[in-house]
Amino acid sequence: MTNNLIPTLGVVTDIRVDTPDIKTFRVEKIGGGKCFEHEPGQCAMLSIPGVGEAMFSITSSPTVADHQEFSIKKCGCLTSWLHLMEPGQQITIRGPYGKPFPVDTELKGKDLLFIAGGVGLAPLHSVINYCLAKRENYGKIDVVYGSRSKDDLLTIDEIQNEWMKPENDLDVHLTIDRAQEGWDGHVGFVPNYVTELGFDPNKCVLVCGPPIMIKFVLQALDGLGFQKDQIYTTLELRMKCGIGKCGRCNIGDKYVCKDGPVFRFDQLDELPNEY
Amino acid sequence: MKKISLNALGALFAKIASTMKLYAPIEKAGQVDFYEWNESEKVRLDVLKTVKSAKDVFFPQVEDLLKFRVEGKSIEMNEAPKCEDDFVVFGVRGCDARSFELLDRVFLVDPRDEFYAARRAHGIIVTLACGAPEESCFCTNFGIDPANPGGDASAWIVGEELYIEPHTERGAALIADLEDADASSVEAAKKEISAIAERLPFANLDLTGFDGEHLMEKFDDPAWERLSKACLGCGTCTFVCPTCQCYDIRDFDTGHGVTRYRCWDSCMYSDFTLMAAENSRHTQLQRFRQRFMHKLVYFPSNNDGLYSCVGCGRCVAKCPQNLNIVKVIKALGGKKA
Amino acid sequence: MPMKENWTPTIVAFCCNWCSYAGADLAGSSRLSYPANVKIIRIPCSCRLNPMFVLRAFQRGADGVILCGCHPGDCHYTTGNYYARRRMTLLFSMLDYLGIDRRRTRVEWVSAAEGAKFSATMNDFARTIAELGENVRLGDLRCKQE
Amino acid sequence: MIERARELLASGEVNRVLAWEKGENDFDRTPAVFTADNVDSLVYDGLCGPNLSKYLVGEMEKEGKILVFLKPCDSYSYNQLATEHRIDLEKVVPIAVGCRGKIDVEKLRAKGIKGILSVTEDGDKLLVKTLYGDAVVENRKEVLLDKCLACKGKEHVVECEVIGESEDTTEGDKFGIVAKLEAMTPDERFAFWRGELSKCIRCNACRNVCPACSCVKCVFDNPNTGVANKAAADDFEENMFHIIRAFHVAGRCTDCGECSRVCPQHIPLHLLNRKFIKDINEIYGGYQAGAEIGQRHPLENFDKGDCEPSVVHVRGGARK
Repeated sequence: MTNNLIPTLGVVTDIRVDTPDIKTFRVEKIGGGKCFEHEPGQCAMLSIPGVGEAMFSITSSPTVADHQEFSIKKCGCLTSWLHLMEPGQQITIRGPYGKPFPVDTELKGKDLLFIAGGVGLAPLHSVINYCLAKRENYGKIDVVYGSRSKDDLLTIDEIQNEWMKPENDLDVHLTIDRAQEGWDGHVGFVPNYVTELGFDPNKCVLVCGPPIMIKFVLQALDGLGFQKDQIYTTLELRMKCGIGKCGRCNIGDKYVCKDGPVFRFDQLDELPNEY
Repeated sequence: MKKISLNALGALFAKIASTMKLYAPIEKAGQVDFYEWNESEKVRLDVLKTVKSAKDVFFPQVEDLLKFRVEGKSIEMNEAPKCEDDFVVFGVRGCDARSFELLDRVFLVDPRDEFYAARRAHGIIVTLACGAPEESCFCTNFGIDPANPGGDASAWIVGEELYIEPHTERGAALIADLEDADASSVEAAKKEISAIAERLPFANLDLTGFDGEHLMEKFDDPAWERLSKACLGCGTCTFVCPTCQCYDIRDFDTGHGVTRYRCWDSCMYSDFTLMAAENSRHTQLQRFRQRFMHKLVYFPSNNDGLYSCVGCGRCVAKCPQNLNIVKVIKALGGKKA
Repeated sequence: MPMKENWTPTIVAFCCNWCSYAGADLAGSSRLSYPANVKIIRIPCSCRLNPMFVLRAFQRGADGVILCGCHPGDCHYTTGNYYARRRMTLLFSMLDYLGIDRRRTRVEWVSAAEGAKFSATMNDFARTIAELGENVRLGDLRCKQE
Repeated sequence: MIERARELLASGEVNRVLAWEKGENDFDRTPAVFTADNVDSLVYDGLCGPNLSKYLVGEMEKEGKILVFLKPCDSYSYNQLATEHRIDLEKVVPIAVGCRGKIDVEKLRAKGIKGILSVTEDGDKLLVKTLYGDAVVENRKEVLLDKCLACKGKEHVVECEVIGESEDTTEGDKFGIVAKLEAMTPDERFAFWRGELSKCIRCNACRNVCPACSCVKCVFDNPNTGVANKAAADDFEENMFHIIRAFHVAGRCTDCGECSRVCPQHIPLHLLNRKFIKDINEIYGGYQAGAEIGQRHPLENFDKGDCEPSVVHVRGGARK
């Protein structure tokens, strides 16, 4: 019988520097292979003994056979430690936690629109790659991705070299907040860009980013005629146990770790605004 | 039904303690709590409520989860041992006995908590009827009968005798050697308890409207502002509560390894939901509301209408500024339904 | 708790950067000996010594804690050690009040020129602590198990 | 009092009133902020133990003036908070109210009175109604809060309007118990404090109620201090929390006794604070925190002729 609070050991086999404050960590079981199977949008608890444990969304697609990746922004105590790590470091990992995006049910066969801001691409990254791997299951796919500057765009190499391949039939719309030398793409905030691009309101939308961006993206989508039951997001709150028992990550009677982190906006509307 | 003279209880305790651990309400430095029994301890079955509830026995305030040893880049991990031996908790009141069932609904549902599950499987509960309920008691609102407290065996104090009725085999085995008794005096005692229970000041609270259906209505009630005004944000109510189960997991660096332990946490604390970047409940009003919403709305919404309160009244008696769940129920309950 | 075999006391000496740390340095360069189990922690001024530091030294296995600073009147920051003096007086008194042996805590003023005093003080303090035995009243069991 | 509060609210001099209201039990008294709408539910009697001054810190962010009622001992906390600039005197209208000592319901319970429904004062007598019949306490002094037995006197130290008469309820020497502890052997003292402190459940009520503990973020809540924790995992952490709590308020503690009043485990926390006060008085000369606004307290002050810390080795207290 497995004990849910006891993690397994993992080893960080590769660390990629994505932006000045985001690194992507590749985690494998000791001896190689994935620590566990997961679905797109799920999370895992990573920890360094003596520092702490925290929940991170899994960035890599379930279709990647031999490892999992986590894109992590340096913002607190544990993440600062993670950023100091070198490859070969062992960490502890437990999961997967939470409900995934409904990629094989509600989203199947639909046109998809992904909207991400900053490190908010991390959880969607997993979904996008999953959709690309099972491309035939989905209609048109668009990605709107923005960040503060061109240096803060996550996995830009992958976006340009893999996602944008013509055979993927995937449109990526990049934007940065302020004009910058060496950037000839779009400049402006994500919500405004979404309005400018003017999407067809029969798509399903998956959105993740800072709360303020989400708020305005919702307004923009509303303006385009989208309904709340077409829009999904993934939330983050303080978590300790990951199994709906420690009592901190609830929004109303739902626990983000167990009933989330993926919520549809019509579900969120029925819950208190405490996130 | 068996009986034993109160004077002879020490011998019964000694006999139980010779084969397994025994927890009972014991007085230390003037206060009574559940501690492990030994011959030098002073058992206080006459005290109605221990300061902390009996949940400590199954869900201790601090418990180790695992130990790490870090060397260079590698980590060695050892899981803390789980409870493997039977033990007895003696003198649990009806409210606390019910609280274990509520905790089960949190810790034993999938994915279950193995540390708690192990203790639950090994614990034998001997309950004790409440001879003299206090003004703060309101357990009857939640369908708890202080005269029939349940558990593996129940006990009643009548005069100088303790009567015990086993409900399970494990309960019966504990008291097999005691002399048989006639139940009639216990029946009289039960009637007396029930009569007092009906006269309790908080005996008839109106709980209509506290359910998942009215979640947003209760959440948005303007009364929270006034109710939470005096809240100090201390954790007294949560730590004396038999059903509060929130916990924290922390690491302690001992200098030669790392111990990961779990300890009680309180939703009243400002850092309860604090993350690196933000805090989802940043005012005391939100935290105060969370505690009562959880007990009266969120929990029943997820657990077939069962409230996460057993009416033990500890928070009523212990809150430094006399805020409590009864006040909340009265302020928000009943109306509109 | 039974005394461990081969137990030697662990002593934490908080030394101010300007006088006492230099005093310790002088003791070393003058080849005056002081016990090897004295762990010196350099602090910018004796008044940097947060009472928490003293407690945490005990938590993590110190058997005695000593603070060394500039002589009163000679503080690099003019008055730091006067404040430290009041604080430590009250803290030590409180520890005593809680039943923790008052001989486990000490303050000595050691100037940069007093290498000999530093060495003598440490030797004397180490001897006192050795006589008192292991600190069991203000330690953290988790740090002791091994 | 209600009259005066209503007058000040009506004149617009204040827009809210900080006082006490009745709680769910007849004898419960809860601090509350009133406006003109509900000021009639304001209560002041022998059960109003809570010290209101700390609530002023939170009220300072709001617009307009607030009226606060201060008992004589609360006025010390008020001054101390004003000294520390935690309350803005421009935004507060204090009114002093008389106090004859406040009743401790826990002490009634300790007398074996169970199922208390109400407590009524009748001169020096207390009439107690319970589920199990009525009881009478002949002299209310038997059941006063511990803090009232070390009363700081009937004078208010804030210059303001006074309503009602006060009484000094001191019983004996307030440092008596401290002195008794000091006279014990270290082993006895250690056993005493271990017994008391091991009851601590780390609910932080003592800290949160304390008018001197007004840090925005406590060291014990700040993960970066390395000592933050939610529960005392062993004896050391219990000791550390209580030593540091008392030390952080040393010199600023007015001995208002709230820490002991709120402790759910009845740990005599004020004996730690009072030890510091006694030491300060004996070593650095008599000092009462909060006696006036703008005082410099003994730990932010010094004298070149101060004694050395080794004084601890020679003064007071039984040797082993």
